[in-house]
Amino acid sequence: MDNLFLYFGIFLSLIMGLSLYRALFGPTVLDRMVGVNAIGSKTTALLVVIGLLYHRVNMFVDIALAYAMLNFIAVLASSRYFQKKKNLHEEIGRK
Amino acid sequence: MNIIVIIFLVLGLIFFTGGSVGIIRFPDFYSRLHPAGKLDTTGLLMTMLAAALYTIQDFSTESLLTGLKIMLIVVFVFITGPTATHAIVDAGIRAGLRPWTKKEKAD
Amino acid sequence: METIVSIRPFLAVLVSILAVPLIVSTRRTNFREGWTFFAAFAKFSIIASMTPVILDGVEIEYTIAQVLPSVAIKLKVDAFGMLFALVSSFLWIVTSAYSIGYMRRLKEHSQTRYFCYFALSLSATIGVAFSANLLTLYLFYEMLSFATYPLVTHHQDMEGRSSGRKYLLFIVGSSIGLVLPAMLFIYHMTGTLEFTQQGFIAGIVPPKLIWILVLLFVFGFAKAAVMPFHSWLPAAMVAPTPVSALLHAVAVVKVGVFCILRVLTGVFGTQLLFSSQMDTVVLYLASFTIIAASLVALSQDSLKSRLAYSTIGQLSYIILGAALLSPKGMIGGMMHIAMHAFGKITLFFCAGAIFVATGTKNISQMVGIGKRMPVTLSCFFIGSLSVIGIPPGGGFISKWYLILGTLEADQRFMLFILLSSSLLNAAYFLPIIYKAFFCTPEESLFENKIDEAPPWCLVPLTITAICSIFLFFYPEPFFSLAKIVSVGIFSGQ
Amino acid sequence: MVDLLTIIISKYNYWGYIVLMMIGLYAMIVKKNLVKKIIGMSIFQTAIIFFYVSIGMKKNATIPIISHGHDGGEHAVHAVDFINPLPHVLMLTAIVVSVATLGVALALAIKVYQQYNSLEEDEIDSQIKVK
Amino acid sequence: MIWQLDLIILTFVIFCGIGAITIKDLLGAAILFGAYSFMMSLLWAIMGAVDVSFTEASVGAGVSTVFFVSAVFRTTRRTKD
Amino acid sequence: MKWFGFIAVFLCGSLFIYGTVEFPGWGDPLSPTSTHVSPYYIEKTMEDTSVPNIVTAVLADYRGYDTMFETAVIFSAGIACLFLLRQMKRKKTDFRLYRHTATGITFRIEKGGKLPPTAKEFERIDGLWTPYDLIIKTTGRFIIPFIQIFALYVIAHGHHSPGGGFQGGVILGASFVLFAISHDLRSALNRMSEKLTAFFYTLGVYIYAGTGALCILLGANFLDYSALATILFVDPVTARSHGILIVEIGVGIAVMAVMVILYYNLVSAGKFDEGL
Amino acid sequence: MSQHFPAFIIVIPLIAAFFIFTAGWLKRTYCFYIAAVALAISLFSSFGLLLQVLQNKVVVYHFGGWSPPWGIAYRVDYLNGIVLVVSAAIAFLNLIATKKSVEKEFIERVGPFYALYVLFVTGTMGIVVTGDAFNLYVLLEIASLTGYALIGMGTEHAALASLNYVFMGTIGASFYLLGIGYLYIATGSLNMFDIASILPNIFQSNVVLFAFVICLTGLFIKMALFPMHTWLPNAYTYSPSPAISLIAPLTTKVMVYVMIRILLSVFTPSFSFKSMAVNTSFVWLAVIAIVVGSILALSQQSLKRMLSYVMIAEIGYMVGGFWLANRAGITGAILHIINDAAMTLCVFLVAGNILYRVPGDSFDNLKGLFRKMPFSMGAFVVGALSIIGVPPTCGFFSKWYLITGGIAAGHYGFVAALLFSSLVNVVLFFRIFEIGYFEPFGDLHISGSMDEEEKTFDDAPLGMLVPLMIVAAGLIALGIYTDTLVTKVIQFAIPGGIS
Amino acid sequence: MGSSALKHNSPKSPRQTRSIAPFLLTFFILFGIWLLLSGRFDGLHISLGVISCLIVAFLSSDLLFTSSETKGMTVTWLRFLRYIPWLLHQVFLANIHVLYLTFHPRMMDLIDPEIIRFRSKLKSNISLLTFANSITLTPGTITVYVSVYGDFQVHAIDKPSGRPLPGEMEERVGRIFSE
Repeated sequence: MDNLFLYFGIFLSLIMGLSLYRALFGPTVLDRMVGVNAIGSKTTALLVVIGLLYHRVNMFVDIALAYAMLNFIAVLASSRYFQKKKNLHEEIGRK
Repeated sequence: MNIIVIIFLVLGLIFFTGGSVGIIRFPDFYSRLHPAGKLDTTGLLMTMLAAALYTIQDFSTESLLTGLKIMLIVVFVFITGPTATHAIVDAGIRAGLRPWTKKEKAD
Repeated sequence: METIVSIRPFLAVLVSILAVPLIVSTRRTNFREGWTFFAAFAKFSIIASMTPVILDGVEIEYTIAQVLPSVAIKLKVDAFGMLFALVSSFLWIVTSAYSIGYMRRLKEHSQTRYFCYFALSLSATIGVAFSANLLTLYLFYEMLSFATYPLVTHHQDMEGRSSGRKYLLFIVGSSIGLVLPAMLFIYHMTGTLEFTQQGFIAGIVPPKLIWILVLLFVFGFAKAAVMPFHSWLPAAMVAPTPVSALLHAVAVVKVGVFCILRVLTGVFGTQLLFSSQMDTVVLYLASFTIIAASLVALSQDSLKSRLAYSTIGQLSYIILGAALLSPKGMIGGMMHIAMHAFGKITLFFCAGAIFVATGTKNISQMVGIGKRMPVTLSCFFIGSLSVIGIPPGGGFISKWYLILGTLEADQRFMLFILLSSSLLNAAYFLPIIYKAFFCTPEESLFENKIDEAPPWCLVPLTITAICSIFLFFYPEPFFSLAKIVSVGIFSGQ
Repeated sequence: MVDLLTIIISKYNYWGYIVLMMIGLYAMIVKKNLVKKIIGMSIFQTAIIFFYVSIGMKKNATIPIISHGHDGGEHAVHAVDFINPLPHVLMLTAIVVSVATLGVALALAIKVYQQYNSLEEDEIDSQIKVK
Repeated sequence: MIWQLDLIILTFVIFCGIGAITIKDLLGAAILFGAYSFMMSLLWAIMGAVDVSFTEASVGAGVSTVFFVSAVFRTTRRTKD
Repeated sequence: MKWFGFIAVFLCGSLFIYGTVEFPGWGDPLSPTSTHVSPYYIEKTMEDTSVPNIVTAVLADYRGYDTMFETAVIFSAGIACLFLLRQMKRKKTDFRLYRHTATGITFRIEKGGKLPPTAKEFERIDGLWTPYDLIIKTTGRFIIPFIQIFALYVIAHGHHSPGGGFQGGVILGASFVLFAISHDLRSALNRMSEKLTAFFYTLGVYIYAGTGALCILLGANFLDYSALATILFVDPVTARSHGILIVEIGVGIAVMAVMVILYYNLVSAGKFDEGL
Repeated sequence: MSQHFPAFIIVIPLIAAFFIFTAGWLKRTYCFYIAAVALAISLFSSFGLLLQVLQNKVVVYHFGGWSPPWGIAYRVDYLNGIVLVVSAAIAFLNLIATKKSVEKEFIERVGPFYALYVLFVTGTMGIVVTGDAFNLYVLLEIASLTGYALIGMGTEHAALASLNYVFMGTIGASFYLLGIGYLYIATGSLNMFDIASILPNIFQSNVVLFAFVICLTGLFIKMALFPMHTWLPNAYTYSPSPAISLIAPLTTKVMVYVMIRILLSVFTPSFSFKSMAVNTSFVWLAVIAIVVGSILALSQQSLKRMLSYVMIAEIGYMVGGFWLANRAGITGAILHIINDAAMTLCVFLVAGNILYRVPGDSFDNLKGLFRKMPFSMGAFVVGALSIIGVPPTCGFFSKWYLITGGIAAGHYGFVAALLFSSLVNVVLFFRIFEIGYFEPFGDLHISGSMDEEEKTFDDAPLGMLVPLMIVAAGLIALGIYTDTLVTKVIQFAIPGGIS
Repeated sequence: MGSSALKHNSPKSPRQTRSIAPFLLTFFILFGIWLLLSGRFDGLHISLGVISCLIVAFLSSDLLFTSSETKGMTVTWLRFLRYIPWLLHQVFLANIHVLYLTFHPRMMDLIDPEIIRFRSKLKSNISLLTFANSITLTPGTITVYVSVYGDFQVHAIDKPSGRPLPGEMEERVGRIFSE
């Protein structure tokens, strides 16, 4: 079973690479945000899987929980940026 | 029990893969959000279910609580995930990013 | 040699430092100068009170602070130091009086500062005179350099600024660049810096290094104005005349010479100098300076510059006297410190008095001035006699001993130098006298009436002139001190 | 071949930290943008934290929280069974420090921007020179 | 110790780091730095440093990205390198 | 410059990699790190402090002094940010914007104009104001209490599971940050004002340092929690455990407050008016 | 209570910092008094500690009651005893001396300022007193963070300078941390003396060598030794004057202390001074630092910037002196830490006083200062003489030891550099004296009168002058009591193996 | 119109006038969560939990519930629970749809993104949120913007996904909150 989880983890992390591709090469910032958000959810899953691999999932679940709660603060903050400064590429001059 | 766990894991994996492949393949930012925002959420649900089931296999109060906590993660993700997705979409609209449509492509 | 511990030397150093806050805090000019006088008298009386003890061949010691292992800031009064201290502290009194007249008459600014730094310089001078080791010597030497800087640049104009720069460059540069490493090297090799009668580095420092060390010291004490390092002195003449008088005829330059003598005898020792033949080197350096300076002096039109170059030459007499390494030469050198001091200060005072009275600085403009300022110019005449070495000027005695010394050391060439230099001295002083008294100016530049400098100026210069003559007849205290020194140094031979 | 693999497995983590550290260092040396530099600084600090955590790693050991009641009752604790906790402790502090530094650095960057209206060092330099 | 996972994530982390310093947009860099922080946290979890991982998770996800974004918000996104 | 930097970094890196040659292998259980000091912690923590989480025990007790300074670092970062950015003197702008909350109409009141009554129907906004986003706001409202309780749980359970003061504090702080993001900075400031925050972060460090000082007053060394046994009415080992809890709470409060103040400062560039 | 002195030194200011911050909300004037009381206690405790050290040799304090290597221990011996007293005294004196100018410069921010101030002192003193390598890092960060903030509030380009300082400082501190990590890998311990006891068995190890190099690199950056000095001049020039007269005397000097501590107590002399080639190259580095620092100082046009470059040269003195690896050299280095701290304080306080009265510190603004502020400039002269190295000020004596060390080690390059730097310092400071002395009074000689003196007199307030005078007097006192210092304290601070 | 819904938009929500009911409710919910999280039932931890819950309830009870929303809470919750399985079912179905799209080789031909606008009948914040999140969760559609009046903008990835809106889901959500 451990091996299964391990392979699952490895596969998951490889999949994470795909999201990372979007985060790294995403043409716009928003694409990067999508990629990072996806990485976040996979990270949560991976944390639990690592807990399973250590047989101490009760310890890791707190981290994952914290992650699930906090992950979206960053996304939220970045999206609020666009609500306040309504432009994708250029910079409006500071008043 | 293990079989169920494995099934869930594999399902989770499929959803995750779908999500990741989706955000690579889809043509524009808005459509990418569809797989990213929720195939991932579902994948997480599956994975967590598997983990929770696996955890409560050797039954005790503690493992039960751990399993419940794992499910709590899912609950939170179900609340925050769509919100995050929505926030990103909102940002995209406000940033003035035009959604990709078939019509444009046809033009 | 007996030694007693007493705080008196420290007091002698300290008294003028203590006067500084008093001088600063008093607003009334009379009180301020009163304090200066008070300090000067106190200093002189403290020093004088030690004289009998020294004359008995006893030394006085006082340790101020132990600053390095085996090296302390320590004062020691011996005959040599005593001689120098006596001269300078006595002349301070006189100069104070003269300063009052000079400064007030010319309405100089910042007189408070002037008197402060004067007092500080004197402290440093006495400190140098009484230093018991090289470190203390260095300490007070530097202190003197910095304390005289504001005096030299008193006028705070561009000329003062540039000469101040020159002054510092030569004095501080050489002391940090040359003396300090030499001193550190000696300390490193020997572990001590205490002056002794016979020197303490013989046998410890390899002979090759002796050469370097001696040269480092001789040039490093740039206040002695040995020839390549002399040019600060004429530059420093921009200072008010009392400063030039006391500091650049007595305190500062004599400190330089004193330091060289002190180091040559107290650190190296005569025997070492002799055996390493450094004496010859120093002799030639000194003689070169003597002749060159005298020649330059001939060409100077500014009175103070001429005096300055004269000073440069005369200082090297003293070094020459010491470097002869003969008892008589040594006595001559020592005596010359005193004799030249009295003579030269008179000359400077006179130059100042002329400036005060007429505003003239250049010799060419002094034609016929003797009729207007007879007292001043008479004193000038006495002073020049002393410097040239003609009786009844005190300088004759020292020169006499110097000549005896050359004979004793069998240095004929030096004899020749001395004599020719005296001729040169005469050549640059006597024409001034001649012009002043016996020529009548073409235009009536000066009205034919007596118009001397104010009494505060006149009296001091008269006193020094009288002293100069007096010393010819009664050189006793200085002579006996010099003798003690000479005996102490050469007793080992 | 096996040896090589062993070496790689036993050392690559340290190499990883070096690579990360160098990325951070490179950013701090070469990049002209102040926020980029701050990011580089954070990466640099993270790399060192990573290094410490790697030190603390122990094979076949579990996380440094003693489980109790799980297997019933207290039993002897063997040091071999637990990952070295000390580096973790140190790195908690280091993370805190890096957050604190990050905060201050960003505050300064904002201040700089308010002053020069730019975050590029070369632009700021030319502004300074003009004045 | 799960070295396979560790190796993969480490590679990603390095890519992420390189990305964060090369992207010509500060907001993007800040966001990528967030991703970097996520993965770092994972890496530490893999190495058994749960407390460190927890801290990095809360800091990276909770505050440090937000700090970056707010700083970028108050300054500019423009960068030349 | 780029290439120079790259080459320098590359050389430096190669040197470092050469330095790793003699490292003990990664995860080697026999390396000096694993055999010298740390075994003591692992084996003795339960006896000494009855705290299963060794990291917490070492953090707050064995090396509690470090942690005190860690808190002080955070504290100084908070003050530093405040000191650097906070604009104490408000620049008087020419106009103020108010929004009538019921209708969404924005009023622009020129200088000298009559300000609206500070009733709750009006709120002050500035030029960057954007309409509220219902979803984000409501989600924020719902999730914040849970984040907070989770944060407190993390602080309280640092003994038994990963976590502790710092992590809990950050999460707690993040919950306020979330509030500020999902609502706006003014309402966050109404909820958690600047002074309150300042009070909290001094309080946090007071708790930590005060515990240590209390130990001195009770006759033990600084931060020797076993001395607390006399006032907590427990045995010294439990006293250590409780002492750890107390200082963790202090750390949590301080960290929370500092994170909040840092965010406030950064996001409003010290003006405390409008943020993300 | 006296057994808790090591804790008091650090903890009292720390707690006071929190109090100050709270008190700042109530009434601004409280801040200063709390800070003063805290630092006074700290000073008192450190003095008490020094006395204890003089009696019992070494004072050890276990925090949390855990003995090292498990807990954190403070260990006060001769080396840090004296540095401690000096830092505490400097912090206290500067606090008193800058009260007025803080009130002027940070009207609204007095509370945070004093809190940061006291925290900075806490950090610095902690660095000095700690016996734990990692604890040192944390304290270092406290000191740095507060330092960044204090500097960042300065004038002109302060924020940028401070940001650069943040970058360099972080690299430095991180390198130090990394070095500690390498040591930890090799030994498994963090306590300095525990490490020292383990290290001899593994001296040949590559890891130890790397730890050594990395630690040193970090410390060099932190102390701004020549090639890594770039952060210092800007940071010090633009920083607010009350802060800089605290930071300048303490930061770099304490880092030199850390270097000495790490190399003597952790790596032990037998490792540090193992290879002559290394020592010599470090001394040459110091020589370059001295020469370059001096030359760069010559080309500066403002007071604080010039002083910063002078400080870079001074750092070269200490580093070079230490790496001479003989008794005289190390004595000189330790002595110079103390002396340089004192004289830096003096000159920067004067710079603060000048800035209090004059709009800027560029040389054009210094004209006529001797007339305007004679007391401050008097103190400046003393400080300058000390930096030049004129007896009996303290600077001379440390230079003395350094040069004798250089001669004893046969390193004449170092000796020459020291002398060169002294000469350059003469030029530097006399240039300022000239400006202050000559500039506006070019023609006063003619029209000068006493009245004008009275009118232009405008020295800093008494509250700023008195501490300055104490510092200036202290420079001379330090010089005079050098031997006491050396024979009673410093000579025991150097391990016996070094001759 | 929706003045009750707008109440929370005001940052100065009337904290002093809040009733005890939401406070208690919050407290108990939080305490339940605490127990779940904690898993320790000794005195110390329970008391810590009580204290923590009190703190959080004090801090945030006005966030979680306002007095207007506490009425009939239990029934709502129960109905909400009944809604979840349906939602999950929908989510699962829709997920499979998107998955199919993702892996379809000619994906570009299948998708046809568009933005759908409609007005919902729902009024309260909570129901709007639930509806919006449900829309977002069911793949193929993402809520782009919701105004407080219930104006929805939804981004749909293809025609079949967007067609059922608002439809059944809105009714179900409305039923939960009895609107």
